[in-house]
Amino acid sequence: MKHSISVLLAAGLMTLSLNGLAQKTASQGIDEYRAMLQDGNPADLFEAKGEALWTQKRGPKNASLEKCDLGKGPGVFKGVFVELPKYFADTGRVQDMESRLLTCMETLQGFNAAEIAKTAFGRGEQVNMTALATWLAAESKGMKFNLSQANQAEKTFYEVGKRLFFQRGGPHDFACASCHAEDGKRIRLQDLPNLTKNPGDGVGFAAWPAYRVSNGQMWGMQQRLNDCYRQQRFPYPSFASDATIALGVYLGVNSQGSASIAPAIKR
Amino acid sequence: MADPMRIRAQAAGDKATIRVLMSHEMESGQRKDAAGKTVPAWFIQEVTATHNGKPVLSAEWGPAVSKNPFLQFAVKGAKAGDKITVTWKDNKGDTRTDEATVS
Amino acid sequence: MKKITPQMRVLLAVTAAALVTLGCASAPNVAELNTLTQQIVKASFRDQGIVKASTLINTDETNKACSEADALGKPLDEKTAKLIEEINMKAIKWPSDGKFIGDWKEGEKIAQNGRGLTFTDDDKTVNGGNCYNCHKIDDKEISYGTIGPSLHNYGKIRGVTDPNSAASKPIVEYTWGKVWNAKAYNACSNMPRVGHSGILTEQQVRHVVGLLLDPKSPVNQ
Amino acid sequence: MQTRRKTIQQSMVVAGLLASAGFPQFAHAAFNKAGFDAKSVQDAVKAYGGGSIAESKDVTITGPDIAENGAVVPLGASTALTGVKHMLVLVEKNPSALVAMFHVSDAVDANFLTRAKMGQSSDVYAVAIMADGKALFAKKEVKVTLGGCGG
Repeated sequence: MKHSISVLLAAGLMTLSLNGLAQKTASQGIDEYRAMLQDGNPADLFEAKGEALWTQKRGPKNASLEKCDLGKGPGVFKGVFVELPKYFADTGRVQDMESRLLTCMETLQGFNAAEIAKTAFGRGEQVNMTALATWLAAESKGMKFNLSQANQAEKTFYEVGKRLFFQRGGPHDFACASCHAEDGKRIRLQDLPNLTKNPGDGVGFAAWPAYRVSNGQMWGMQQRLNDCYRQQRFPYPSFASDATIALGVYLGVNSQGSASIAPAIKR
Repeated sequence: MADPMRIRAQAAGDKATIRVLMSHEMESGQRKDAAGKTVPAWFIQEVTATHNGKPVLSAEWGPAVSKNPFLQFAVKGAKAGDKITVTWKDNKGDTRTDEATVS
Repeated sequence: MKKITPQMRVLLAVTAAALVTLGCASAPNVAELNTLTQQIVKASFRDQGIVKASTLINTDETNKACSEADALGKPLDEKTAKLIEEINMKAIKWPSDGKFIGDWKEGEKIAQNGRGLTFTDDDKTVNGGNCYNCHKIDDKEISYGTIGPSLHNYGKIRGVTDPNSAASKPIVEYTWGKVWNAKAYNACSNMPRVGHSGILTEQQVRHVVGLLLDPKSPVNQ
Repeated sequence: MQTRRKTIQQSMVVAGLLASAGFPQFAHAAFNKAGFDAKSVQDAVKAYGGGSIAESKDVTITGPDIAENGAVVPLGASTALTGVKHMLVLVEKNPSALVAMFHVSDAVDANFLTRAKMGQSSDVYAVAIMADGKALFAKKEVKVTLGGCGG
C-alpha cells in the first residue's frame, strides 16, 4: 500500500515536471512554428498582383500609376516605403503609403478617393490598394527606416501620434500603450513589442504589410491600426485618417534605422 | 479568373525543389456566414505538375488544406532551364496552370 | 485650386496660433498639441456598429489625467492620484445580495473569453473578461499573457481557506473591488474597470471572484 | 477487420480495372470522395487500397509542436523507401481526417510539404501506402493554441 502511494507520487511528480518542461518550451515551440512558415509567404501572391497594378491602365482616366510621386519623385518606387509617412507640398498633408496611393489613384486615374476610403477592407478597390502597398513595401525590403522630421508638420504629427498612442479610452480604458509600452510582455502567447522606442529590425512598424495566417488576409498598416483600435474597443478610425497617419509617424520615427522585413507573415 | 500562382523551382544536385503558392479561398464548408448559413465548400481538389511536358505529380486535396495553399515537392533529374508547370482544379471546375523555369 | 482638407485646416490653425503668440512659425506648445490631437480625434473616428465616436471624446477624468501623464512620461502627482482613487472607490458597487463568491467554473469560462464591445460585435454578444490575455490563472492554460501579474494560487497565497469566513473578508472585498474598479486601488492601473464600465455583469464578476478565491477552483490547487 | 490478404486482393482488383480501362498513370487524378469523407485515419487509408496501418521508423511526419493558429499548420510527409504508391497527410481529429493525398511516381521524391487547417489539438499522420498495400505511418502531436486577444 505504502509502496503504491510512493509510486503514484513519483508518477505525479513526473507529470508535474513534464508540465513544467512543456511550458518552458511553449515559446520555443511558437518560434519553431513561425520559422516553418517563413518559406512560402502567401504575401508573394499579393506582391505580384500589386506589381501588375502599377503599370496597368485603369480608372475613369484609363491611366497607370507609373507617374505617381510617392515622395522621391514621379515614378520612383524603390525605397519610398521606408521614408513614409512624410509631408507632401502638393496636398499640404502628411501622408502614409496608403493615403498617398489614394491621392495618386484620384489625380492620375480619376478614381473617387473618398469612395475608396469608405470601402471596407478586402472589398473593391481596397483589395488593389493592399496589393499595391504590399508590392511597394517589398521594393524596400531590407532597407532601413529613415522618416523625415524636417518639416514642422512632420514634427507636429509625431507629437500628435505620441498623444494618440497614450490616449486611454473606451469601456476598457485601453491605449496603444496598455500593451506596447514595456519590454518583454505578451498577450496570450503573442510577444508584444515596446513601440515607445525602436523595437529593432523587422518588429512592429517594420513588419507591415503582412500576411495574417489566422484569417488568410493580407493587411496593410492602415488595417493593422484599424484592428488594434477595434480590439482596444475604440470607435472606427477612418481609412487614411489623420489619426492613423499621425500614429504611423510616431511608430515610423521611433523605428528610425531599423530594417524593414515587410511584407512579413504573421499569426 | 483566378490569380496566378507563384512557382519557384530551384535545382540542387540531381533534383529541383519546387515551391508553389496558389491563390485560393479553400472554403472548408464548415464555416457559417453572418446570417448563420453554412458557406459551401470551395476548394482545390486536384493538383498536377509536369516536367518539360511530362507528368510527374498528381495529388488530391480536401478542404482542410489551408487558404492560399503552399506546396513543396522535389522533381528528380530536373536541371536549370527545364520547364515546370503546375495545374490546379477546384470543386467548382475552375482551373489554372502556371509555368516556371528551373533556376 | 487645392481642396482644404481638415488636416490643413488644423495645421493652419495651429500655425496661425503659434504666429500670433510667438511671432514666428515655430513649434506648437503642449496645450496647442493637446488641442490639435483632440481635433484630429474628432475628425478621424466615426461611429461603427455598437461603438460610438463620442465615447472617445467624452472619456472620463481618470482616463484624461492618466493619458496626459503617460504622454509626458511622468507619473501623476500624488494628490491627483489620490483624488482619482477616491472617486473610483466611491463608484464601486458591492454585491447587492452580499454574496461575493460565484461559480468558479463559470468564472473560468468568462476569464477565457475575450469577446464583446468591439465595433464588429453586436449587442447580443456575451462579453468576456479578457483575463487570460494579461494574466496567468489556471496553471493548465499555457496561452496566457504577462501584462498583469500571475494569479495562479491567488487565494491560496493569501491564506483563503474559507472565503465566507470573517478572516477572509478583507481579501474577498479587495478582490471584488479590484475586479470591479481597478482604478480605486491604483489610479492609472492598466486593468480595465470590469464592473464599473459594464464589461461584465455583477453576476459575472461574482463568478470571476469565485475563480480567484474558491479553494476548489483550479487556480488554488 | 480487414485482413491484409483481402486488402491486397482488393488493390489488385483496382489495379486490374485501371489497367484494363487503359488508363495512363496520370489520367486517373479523379477525386476520391470516399477518402476525403472518411472520418478516421484507417478508413481514409483503406479508400486508397491500404491495409491496416503500422507505425514505421522509415516514414517521417514533420510539423510544429505548437501551432499559434489552427488555420495554417505546416506539415510534411516523407520516406526514403522505394515502392511507395501514395503519400497521405492526415489530421486525426478533423471532421474528415484526410488533408492531402499524393500519387508518388518515379519522377518525384516521396517528400511533400503542405499546410493544413486544424480545428483542435490532434495527432497528425503521414502514411505511405506501398505498392503491395502495406500502410506505414508516422505520427506526432500538434497543440493548437488560442492566440491573439481570444476574441
